[in-house]
Amino acid sequence: MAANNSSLPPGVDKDQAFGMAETEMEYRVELFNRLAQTCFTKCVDKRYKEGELNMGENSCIDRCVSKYWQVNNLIGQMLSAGQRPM
Amino acid sequence: MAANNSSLPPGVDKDQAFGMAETEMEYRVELFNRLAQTCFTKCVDKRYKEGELNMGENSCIDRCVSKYWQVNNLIGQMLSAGQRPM
Amino acid sequence: MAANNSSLPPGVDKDQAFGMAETEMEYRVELFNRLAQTCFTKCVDKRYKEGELNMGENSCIDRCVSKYWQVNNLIGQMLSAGQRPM
Amino acid sequence: MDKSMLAGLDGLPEEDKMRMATMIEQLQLRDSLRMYNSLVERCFNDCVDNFSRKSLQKQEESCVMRCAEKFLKHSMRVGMRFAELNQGAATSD
Amino acid sequence: MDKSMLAGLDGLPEEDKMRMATMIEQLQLRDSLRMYNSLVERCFNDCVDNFSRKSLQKQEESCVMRCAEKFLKHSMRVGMRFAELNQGAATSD
Amino acid sequence: MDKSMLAGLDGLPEEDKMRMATMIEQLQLRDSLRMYNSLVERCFNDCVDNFSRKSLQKQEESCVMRCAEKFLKHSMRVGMRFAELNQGAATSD
Repeated sequence: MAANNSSLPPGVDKDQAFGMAETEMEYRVELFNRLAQTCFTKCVDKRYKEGELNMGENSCIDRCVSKYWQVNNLIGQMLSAGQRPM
Repeated sequence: MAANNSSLPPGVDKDQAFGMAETEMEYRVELFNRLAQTCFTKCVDKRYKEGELNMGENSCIDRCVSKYWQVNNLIGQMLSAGQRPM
Repeated sequence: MAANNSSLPPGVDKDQAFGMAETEMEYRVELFNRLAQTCFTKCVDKRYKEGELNMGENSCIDRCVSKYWQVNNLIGQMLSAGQRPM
Repeated sequence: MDKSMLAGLDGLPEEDKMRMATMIEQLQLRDSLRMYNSLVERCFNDCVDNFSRKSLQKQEESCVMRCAEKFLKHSMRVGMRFAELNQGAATSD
Repeated sequence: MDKSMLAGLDGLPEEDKMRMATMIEQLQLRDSLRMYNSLVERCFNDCVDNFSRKSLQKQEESCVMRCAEKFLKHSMRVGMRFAELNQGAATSD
Repeated sequence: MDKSMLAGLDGLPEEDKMRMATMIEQLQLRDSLRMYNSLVERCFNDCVDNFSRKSLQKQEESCVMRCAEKFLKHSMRVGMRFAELNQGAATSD
């Protein structure tokens, strides 16, 4: 993807590169956390009758993760297509 | 506002000044984000029948921003008046 | 608790120690903030008829803080007991 | 709150202005990624409620698109109003 | 969680204690600005629901003031209880 | 978003890889503490609603335990699915 991945692009110093990498990782962590919180709320019965996830909850979780991922991609495409609206 | 804005106040070194500036900017970003999320929730119809904001939503948004700003100032004044309650 | 608290454990340099201390403090601040927000929501009447907390609210707050603390400990114990599930 | 925080950095050498610019850039990047995450969460929450299938249905997809479009337009409008109020506050200082 | 994290910084030179103090100060400033933001959001949400006008009405204003007052008193009380529990936990260590 | 951000750090000297590893470790520690905080908040919210007593009742305690257990199992499952999707996205690049 990057032509010269053994050296930094000109004008970007090391601290900046580390800062960007950190921001990128924070983004992924936040994506995962929001997805997990959202799917727990949508799929898991709040009465907590038992500590195990039942079959219905498990398949709901799988589908929820899949759909969340698709929504993430959909909005990502929309944002990169319309870079700088106005 | 500051008498000597061409040099830092004594006892504050450069790293501290940058840290304070960063904190201040984070505050403004957070204020904007909370305001935007709140007014979206209060003013925009969740059924999303169309991608455009209609007239009712637009005027609701303008008033919502204005009122949020006033609440922000009101509480800010209250907090600075009663510095260190107790 | 730490045998040699006058020097850093081997392999941990100073920046790392500061980073860990910062993370630890952020954790405590977040714990306090979540507890405060949660107990306000559970105990304080949203109609805000007056600026004072009444007796019922005050005792609710005390019990809420106590119970939140217990839940925090309970889950903490559970997590440290089952370190690395799977 | 205290507008003089930033003012304290005026008149500093070129090197510090560069450092400032980098910091602002990082904050903006971080903020736009957070906005993206919260937009996804909101539109998912408002548009997707049926988990009998694994893939997004057509009407869910179009709901998500309109939700995101509305949110972006909303953000721009709020940004304009916010800037006006900030300016008003600055001149009335 | 692990209380020894902080203990590891005892007995360090003066310079490091200064650095620590600066860090704590920054965290406190950041935290109080966040608290301010969340207080504004909460009181706005609970007190303002009518958008037929642009300016805050008298009863909205007094609702906001009482809300903020209650929240601050609440925070102080929670802070006291929290400190007691922290101390109790420390002595029972 | 831009996967090349991380790629830009490939081929760097050992010293930078160490710095990277430290950064990742710190992020993980911070994230797990946040997860802990949000787990406590959620299970408290869902399980504790009665404040006529100061100490946690038996049925509240068991509700909290099951809630935490469910959440951890949920997180592991989501983590697995998330990793699969991430890999799929990487290979289809």
